[in-house]
Amino acid sequence: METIMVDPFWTRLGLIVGAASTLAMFSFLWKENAVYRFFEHVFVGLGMGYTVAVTWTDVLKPHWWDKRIWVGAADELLAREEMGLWDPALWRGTGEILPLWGFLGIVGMFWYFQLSQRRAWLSRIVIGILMGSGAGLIFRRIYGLFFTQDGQVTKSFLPLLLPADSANVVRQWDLTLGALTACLILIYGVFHLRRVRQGIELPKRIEITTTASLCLGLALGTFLLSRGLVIAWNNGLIVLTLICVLCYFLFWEGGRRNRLSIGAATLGRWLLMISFGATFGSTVMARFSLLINRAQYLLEQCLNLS
Amino acid sequence: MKRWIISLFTFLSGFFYILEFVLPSHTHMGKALQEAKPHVGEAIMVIAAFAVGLGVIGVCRHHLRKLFLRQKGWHNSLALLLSMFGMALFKIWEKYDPPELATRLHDLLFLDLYNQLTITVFSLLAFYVASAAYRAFRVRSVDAGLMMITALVVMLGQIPLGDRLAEWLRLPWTLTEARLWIMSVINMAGQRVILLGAYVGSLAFGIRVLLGLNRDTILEKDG
Amino acid sequence: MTDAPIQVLLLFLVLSVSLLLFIYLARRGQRIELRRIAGLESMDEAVGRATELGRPVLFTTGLEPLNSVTTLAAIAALTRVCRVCAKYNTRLIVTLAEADVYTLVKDACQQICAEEGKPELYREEDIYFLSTMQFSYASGTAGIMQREQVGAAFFFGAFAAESLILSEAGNQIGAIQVAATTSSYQIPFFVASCDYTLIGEELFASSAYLTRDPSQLGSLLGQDLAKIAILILVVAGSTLATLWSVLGPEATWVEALLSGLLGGVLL
Amino acid sequence: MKPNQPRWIYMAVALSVTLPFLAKIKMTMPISEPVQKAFDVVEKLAEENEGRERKKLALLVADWEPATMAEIHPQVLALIHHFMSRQIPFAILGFRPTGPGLAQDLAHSAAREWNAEYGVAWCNWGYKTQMDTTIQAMLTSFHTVIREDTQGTPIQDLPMMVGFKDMGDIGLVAEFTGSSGLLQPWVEFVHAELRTPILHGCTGVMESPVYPMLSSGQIQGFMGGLSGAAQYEQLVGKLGKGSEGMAAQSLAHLLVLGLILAANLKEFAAWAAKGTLWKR
Repeated sequence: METIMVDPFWTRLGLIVGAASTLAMFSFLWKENAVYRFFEHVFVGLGMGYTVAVTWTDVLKPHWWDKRIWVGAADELLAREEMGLWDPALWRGTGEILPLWGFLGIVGMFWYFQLSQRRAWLSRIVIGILMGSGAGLIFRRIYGLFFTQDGQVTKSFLPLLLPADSANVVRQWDLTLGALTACLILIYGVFHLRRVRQGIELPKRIEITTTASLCLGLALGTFLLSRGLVIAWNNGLIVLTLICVLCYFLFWEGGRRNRLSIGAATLGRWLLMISFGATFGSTVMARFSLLINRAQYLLEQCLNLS
Repeated sequence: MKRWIISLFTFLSGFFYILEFVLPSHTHMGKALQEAKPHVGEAIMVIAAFAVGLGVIGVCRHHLRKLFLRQKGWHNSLALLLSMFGMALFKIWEKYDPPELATRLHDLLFLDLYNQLTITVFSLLAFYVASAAYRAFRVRSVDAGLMMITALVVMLGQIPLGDRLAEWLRLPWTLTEARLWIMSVINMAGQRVILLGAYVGSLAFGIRVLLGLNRDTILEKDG
Repeated sequence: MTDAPIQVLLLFLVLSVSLLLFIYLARRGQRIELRRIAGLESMDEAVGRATELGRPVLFTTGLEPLNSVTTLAAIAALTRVCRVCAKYNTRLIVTLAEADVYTLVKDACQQICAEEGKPELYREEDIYFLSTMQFSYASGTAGIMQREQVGAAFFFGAFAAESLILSEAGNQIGAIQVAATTSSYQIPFFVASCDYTLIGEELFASSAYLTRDPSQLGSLLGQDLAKIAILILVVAGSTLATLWSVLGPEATWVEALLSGLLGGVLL
Repeated sequence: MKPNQPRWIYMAVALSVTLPFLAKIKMTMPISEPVQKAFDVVEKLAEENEGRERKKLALLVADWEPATMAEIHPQVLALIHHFMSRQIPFAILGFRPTGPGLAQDLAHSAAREWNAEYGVAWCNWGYKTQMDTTIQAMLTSFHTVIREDTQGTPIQDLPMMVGFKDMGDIGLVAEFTGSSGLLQPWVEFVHAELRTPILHGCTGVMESPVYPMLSSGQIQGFMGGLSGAAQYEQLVGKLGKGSEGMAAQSLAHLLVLGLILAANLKEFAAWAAKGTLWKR
């Protein structure tokens, strides 16, 4: 297939057609008008036409129509095919029509029974075959995605304590530890301030637990450092998020009876919100890149301002 | 009786793939299934390809009726039908070494008209994001607050200006690093659970489909 | 062909059998209680508030046709809203994007109004089939919300980029908005602009809760069991990995346990 | 029937997108780790092909629709330039009807520049339906599924495909898409079985669900949205649409952030005035 030379007439015609359709669609911003509806119908028609044509040329023709006439002995041909020497001429000779071709054609026609009211159930057979094959593959897909050597569940087994010399410890250390200890001190400080300002006497239990947990945290940190171990904060955060968000997505009423699981589920929903914040941020970029492409197209190519 | 035939076909096509996955390949049965898999795969591919005609028939029926009855907007329907058959003709013709004019018209229809139309329709969204940003996005709860703060960091981390801002504020990390940390720690774990939930859901739905345990709304209506 | 290790096949066997067991129990009438789904209470509260203000309620089921699980779950929620509207004598407007969903919803609403003893409340012209084209459907729905000044808006089902247009129109007229979708790309926009959002599988949980369909309830419990199994695996795996990195590579018993956990595919 | 929309916000958006082009600012982005890993995977395949007489193919999976063309085309063009500059032969395959046609157009424009010849440097296997069963069939017997290219010439007659036996001869799968669920089958079937490195390019919307597979190593490289394209263009050294767009992208981001902050501050002020922030 030789590459066609760039012909100025056709490129200019293409740009005019492209610019006209772009401006027609932008008119939708102002008000839904007849021009927009006209181009929207053309848009649907072109899409449908392209899909039908490509489905015929790339799937139905080579895999069904070309295999209808079969020459000579079946096994000899299959052997040739196994060696990867598939030759269209052999397929298109004379001889009896391949039985599989006829059967496939008939089964393929079952789709169109959906249009008739009485025999619509026949089309459910073909839908069943597709849904069944999809459902049958679900076990292999879950194994391939979650339980292989670098699968999602296998790679969620993250060590929470790392030997101090391992390479990427420093990076994790300053990025998350700073944030975490700051939050701890902040919460304790606010808690303490409020109590002093209101002059209320907190029950001894809360007083002890907060101070004890803070001291325990610092003691654990120094002990681990001395043993040449470091807390892997990133892995810890990942495992914590996995557990809390999994708790959030449990629906059985039994799972929500004790306070620990309710707390985990609430924390799970907050951590989920942080991941949706990340999706929100990157989605805004995607929306604008489309408009920026339009600006590039109109300014540089149509009005060649570049 | 109808329901039984449908369930049989669904079960067979699914059980083939389950058996092929479970049986180790050195067993006799496992090897036979493995040999049959490419041909079954090709057959399913062809059957799925036949479905494309359904969409065309539905569209043609609707718009041809609008055309013959001269209902309002029949010219739009005419435009739709013409562009559909024109596009299909040029695309199929392209495979049989067409004259230069046909390739030109195909490129004009596909590359210039169809692509520009589609991009522009979706580029309208940038306007809607902006107007929604001003009029709809409110911090109305803890959830929305957490989400907005993260979105702020992620968006600033995506653009070069973000790093200038980080230097100016003398933050220990650049915003691109903070964005990558949010993306690859908390967002990674959250999306991993969503992915897990989706696959566990499709596992449950798959088992119900294979054993026909689903309440089939369409069939029940005329079943 | 890498054959799957026996542990993974066993896990699949246990999960599948337990799923079928739960469905069988649910069919035999075993009562299955689901946790409180906040979105469902806010649904009733939203309709109540709209009735106080005397403004109609809008429900839309997204882009996908009837064969999608998400649309079926959305229709289950629609039947609940329709019943509450009939009880409070509030006008319900439904906008749809698919013809087959339109026919099903029309019959369902008519039947529910009759069941609630108010057949005259069902108005055929309040159920719109706008267009299968994404943006015509979205701007049509937004226009109707603007014109009818709806008091509450429900966006249940599969949505794509047009979720913005809908939720922004609702915000403009000060309507209470409750959204539920499985497309996790649109959840952030719904969370930012709606009063309450059901996330991903909560839509299916609410559909099972509303329809009490035994196979959905049983399947929900089966999925819960699978998630708890994965949770236990993650906790066990992480502690073993921590032990291994603390005790160093010479602790072979930890390595044996870890590789035994998932059939020799680890680390 | 359109709701009353604020025309001044639309004008602000239009300006924020057009001004940077008139001012001709071309911004360069710092290279982020996923894009660098993508570049290294392709370099590794190039070095591996050096010593081999029969080169391993790269498979360019085109699963995008025209709607997401704006973000995907700069990525694919940068990758095709990289393939052609390192003489890595690549084949185009797609599971969305419009994908292969668009990829063909991109390969043509790049081929003109590197005068690469169809059938030697690249070929187009076209569109196939029903992705998961088709990939399963390709894994066991490749020639049953891929019989001829889009021009109808049988696969064995293409010079780059001579002696191509099965999927093991594919050294890299580069999957580009704007919709969900089209990347997973390549990870679950091809990577799980043959350990083929996988490179992924997608629109900004699809970026966050990719990170679990990136951090677990199932995907070796990743380009997200326009900024991913801009970074890869810098690495390949052919600045194109990705870098040009970054200036406008930055301005647009600031506009959206400003609008969000302004709206919430307005609401916050209203709350301070009458103390009813969340009651409507």
